[in-house]
Amino acid sequence: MTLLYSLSGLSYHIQSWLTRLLGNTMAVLVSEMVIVGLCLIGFLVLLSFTLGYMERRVAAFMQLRLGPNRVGPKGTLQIIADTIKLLFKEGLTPTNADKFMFNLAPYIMIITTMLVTAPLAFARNFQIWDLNIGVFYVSAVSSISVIGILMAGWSSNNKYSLLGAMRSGAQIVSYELSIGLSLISIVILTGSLRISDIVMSQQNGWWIFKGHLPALIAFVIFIVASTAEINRAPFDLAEAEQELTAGFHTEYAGMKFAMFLLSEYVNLFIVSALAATLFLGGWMPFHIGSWSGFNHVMDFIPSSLWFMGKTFFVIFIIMWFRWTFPRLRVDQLLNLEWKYLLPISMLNVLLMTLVALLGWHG
Amino acid sequence: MSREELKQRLSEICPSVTFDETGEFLMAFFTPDVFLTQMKELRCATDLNFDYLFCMTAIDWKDNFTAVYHLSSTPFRHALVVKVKLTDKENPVLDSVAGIWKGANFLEREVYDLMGIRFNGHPDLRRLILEDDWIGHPLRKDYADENMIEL
Amino acid sequence: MFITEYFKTIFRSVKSLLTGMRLTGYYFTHPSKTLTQEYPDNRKELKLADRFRGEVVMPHTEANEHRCTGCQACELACPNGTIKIITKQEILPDGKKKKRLDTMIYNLSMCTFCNLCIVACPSDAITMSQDFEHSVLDRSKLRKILNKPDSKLMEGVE
Amino acid sequence: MLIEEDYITEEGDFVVNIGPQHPATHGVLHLKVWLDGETIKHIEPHIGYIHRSIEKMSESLSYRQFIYVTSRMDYLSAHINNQACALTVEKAMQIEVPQRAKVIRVLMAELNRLTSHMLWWGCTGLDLGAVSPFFFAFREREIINELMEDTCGARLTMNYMVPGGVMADLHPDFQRKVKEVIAQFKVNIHEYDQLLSDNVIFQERVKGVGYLSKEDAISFGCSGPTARGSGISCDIRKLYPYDGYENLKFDEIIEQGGDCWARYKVRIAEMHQSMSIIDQLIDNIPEGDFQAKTKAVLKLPKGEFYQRVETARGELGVFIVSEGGTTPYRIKYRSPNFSNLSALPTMAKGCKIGDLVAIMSTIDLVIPDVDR
Amino acid sequence: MGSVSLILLLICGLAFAGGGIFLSWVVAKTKKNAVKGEPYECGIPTTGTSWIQFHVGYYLFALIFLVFDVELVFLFPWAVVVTKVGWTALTEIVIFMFILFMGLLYAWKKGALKWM
Repeated sequence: MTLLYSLSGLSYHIQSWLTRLLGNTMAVLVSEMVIVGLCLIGFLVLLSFTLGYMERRVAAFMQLRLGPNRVGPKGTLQIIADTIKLLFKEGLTPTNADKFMFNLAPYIMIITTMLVTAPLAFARNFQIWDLNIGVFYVSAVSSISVIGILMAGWSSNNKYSLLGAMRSGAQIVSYELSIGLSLISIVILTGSLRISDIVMSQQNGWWIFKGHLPALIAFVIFIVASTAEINRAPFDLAEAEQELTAGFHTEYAGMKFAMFLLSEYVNLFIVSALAATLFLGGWMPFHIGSWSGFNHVMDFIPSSLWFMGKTFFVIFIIMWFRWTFPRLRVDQLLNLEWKYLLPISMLNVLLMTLVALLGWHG
Repeated sequence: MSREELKQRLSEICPSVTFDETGEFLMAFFTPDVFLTQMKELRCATDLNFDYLFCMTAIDWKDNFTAVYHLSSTPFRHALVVKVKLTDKENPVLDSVAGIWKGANFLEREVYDLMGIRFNGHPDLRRLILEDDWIGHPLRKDYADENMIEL
Repeated sequence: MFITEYFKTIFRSVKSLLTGMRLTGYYFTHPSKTLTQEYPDNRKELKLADRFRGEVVMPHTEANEHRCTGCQACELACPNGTIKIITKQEILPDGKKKKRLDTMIYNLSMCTFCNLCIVACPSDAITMSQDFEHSVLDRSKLRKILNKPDSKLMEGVE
Repeated sequence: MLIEEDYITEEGDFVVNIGPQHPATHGVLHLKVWLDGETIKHIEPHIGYIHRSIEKMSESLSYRQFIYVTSRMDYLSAHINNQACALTVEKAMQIEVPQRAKVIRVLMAELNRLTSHMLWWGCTGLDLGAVSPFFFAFREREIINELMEDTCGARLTMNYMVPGGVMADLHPDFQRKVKEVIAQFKVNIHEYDQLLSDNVIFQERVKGVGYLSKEDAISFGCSGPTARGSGISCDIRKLYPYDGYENLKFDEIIEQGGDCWARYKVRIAEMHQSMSIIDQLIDNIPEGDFQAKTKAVLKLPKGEFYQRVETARGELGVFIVSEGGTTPYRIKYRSPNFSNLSALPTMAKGCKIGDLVAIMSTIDLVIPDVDR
Repeated sequence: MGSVSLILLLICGLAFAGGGIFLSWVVAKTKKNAVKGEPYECGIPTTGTSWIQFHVGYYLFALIFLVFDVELVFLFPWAVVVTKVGWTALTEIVIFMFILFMGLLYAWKKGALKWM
């Protein structure tokens, strides 16, 4: 009771202090923001835990193994144990490193990741900021992460890191184009860059079904390019364990390393969520034409579940890639982009324009 | 080429050669002074064509070092063991065959490292297996190390 | 033609990638194919081969008798000096002196489990056990004395 | 005449050390790599990190004892190493090995070759970034290892060969289990193709990479799949048969490509050949002794003896110089990996770092065998 | 929530990364020595500096990327209005893309897309 009392007393004191300081409206806004921020951080941490656990389990099942199964029920707490372990690790900085840049890089990674979450539509009417250039915003902000990687690799004063960072620079920069072009092919259909508009336009069918062949091609290209964009196998050349030991984050340890890991998983979630939003209808339930009974049942499932389900489906596909394919070589990686994905996606944009102008996308 | 033909041919190349036929292969004893030219002849002569140096080692006899080259020819499938006796126990020196068989590069470095035979004309004669500042050559019979354990 | 070749390459590549994904997908959906053995939990079911070379042991009968005559054949056969046999002089009832085993020291930390000592033993006094959990916190515990205290040579073994 | 000039470090050269603690070197091998961007200008292998002086050690071990040490050289084909030593002693002492022992030896050696190639396949996938093949490769390997455990008592360093035969008779279940595992493997080997061989990324990674010309392969003294991938016929089982290989029907696999892909194909085809050898023998194990009668203390006559066998990685030669005593006067192991490694700088020159990993995994290096 | 949310997210990111690293700094035992400060190169001391002039191949890609990224920036507003403008928009973009595509082919032919 005393604790409860003191807590409410504390919050009352903070409330009154804020009101005195900022005035009534601003005080409410600030406290609201703190609550939202805490929720967001909690969500992202939970998300990366889930993805970490999921990745290990998926990998294990594909490799005839069981995966983590000791800590907690079915091994679910394993990832938390790992986080605690990382927390107690010494955060070393190499003697000859550029210390400022070295320590700044993890922040850049995390902040970029956080910023990209802004326009995502997690559920019906649930969006942090529904800005009118949502798609463009995502593609612009997400490419900041390459700066974080380059900073990390360059400042470490380690040859593996440098090679990894340079590879990742060329890679992310290149695959950005394909992602942009496949985003554009959906934008042509919707005529809007706003995420909520894109979701609403899929009310009577998802773009992957409505958009005919070009949408399918755009979807495939988007998945492939975004796998490369977030440095995941088979495009994990920046890390390339067998070649560069750990690539750009060779010198990072403890929590700083955890930040890179976390941002990788959150980025995975973001690109999957984007793919789900653009091609698979976001939080829109699955409807089939005039089967109203079926459609009603589908509507009954909450929109957030729809969104999460689709996102995790795409995440699973990307994980499936990782645990099946060998890694590409750096020149093949760039070949794939410049000689295959880019020309095809350019053509695809034209095809999509044709579809849109002929009005086939109904 | 049969063993007799081989003996005949070798005597042409090197008049001073002596043979030992106790083993599985024909063993020919060469002398160190014209060793390199004779080895080149073994490699380059079209009817001999010993292109495959499959084993090279050295033996520390009490009074000399013997370098042993196991040669065979991939087209003709005949084999020969070339032996060279180095009587200078203090500072054994032999010509390098690394220019004839590329694989000899590593093999000679190993022999130099463990047996202490120097090879003249080797492109990169350094210790291969042990550290650069190791003292002595372990495969010699008189090698002694205070940390060595007798079994 | 360049263009057809271009698209053929794409088609072939995608097909080969999908074949691989089908395989991993198959195993993902068939968890019964999992091969993991959960080791410390399956100690009971864990069955090692009869000939598994765990460590050298000297079997004793219930009457605390062993078969080792102290002939040192195993000590000679061992390539690493793992076994050390200390003998003592024993006076037999008929007054004769006879060499007998006093202690057989077996240093597990040096053993390579090559089985040569077992083969060498003329009286089958030692054998390999199936025990494989050898880890100890103190290295000196790996030095074992194989014959039990006050054990005797079995009757009839020479 | 043929040797390239020694590479001299220039100002501003980008020198990267790969190994000794690196995921792709399969042991403690240290490669000093001169880079130009990502392209390899020169490689200098530094070896000796696990040199255990096996040759010096063997000089103080008796002819029964020295066999076990050789398991520790190329630990993935321990049986075949042991077989080589046993054969040398038998050749020197002119021991007649019973027919049953010969067949058991060949069976064991081929099973060992299978496990070795399986591990190699898994590691090749792992090196190129695909983790799953590693686990698929271990599926059958584990069964064969358990089968070895049944008969020999150990899984990896078996020490099953003795001069004059084998140490113990086969386990009663041996034939049944071998047939089971071979039948299973014949089904599962298609998964190898699905997962790696047919995969476009894998093919791109290995085709035309790490070229070793036929002349270079001979000159470097390469052997085994590394040399056969360059088109050289060097299978000791065919050329200088031992232990009854002359009575068996199998093909020597030769590819002309000289690149990683050729070496890969040689090894995959060799697995099929090993299975066919096992098929031929498993139902025809003759009755009889598994060991010839030998004296308790072996003494080799004075002289020099050389015996070669085909291990999973190439030609292993055992060269014993005997003075007539109970221990060898000088012993030399001509290890296949040593010669194959010396060809690595030639193969990798002008390749990318990613290719270096592919080359090393298709040479299938076992570092303890290089260092001895 | 509008553009304020960006500031919120920025602060969130800072707080999260900073909090985590700070917490680790507080709880983790730090013991520095000279060897720990060395860069990791498989246990061998590094030769020379890692901060060297890097091969030009890396920058060629950045240059080509720049060309195409500008294209992308043009395409976004175009894509929004294309259905309203109609066939004119398509013709224009076909010409635009054709020129770019020629650029790509030129770079391809010149070997700029080859990784050095």
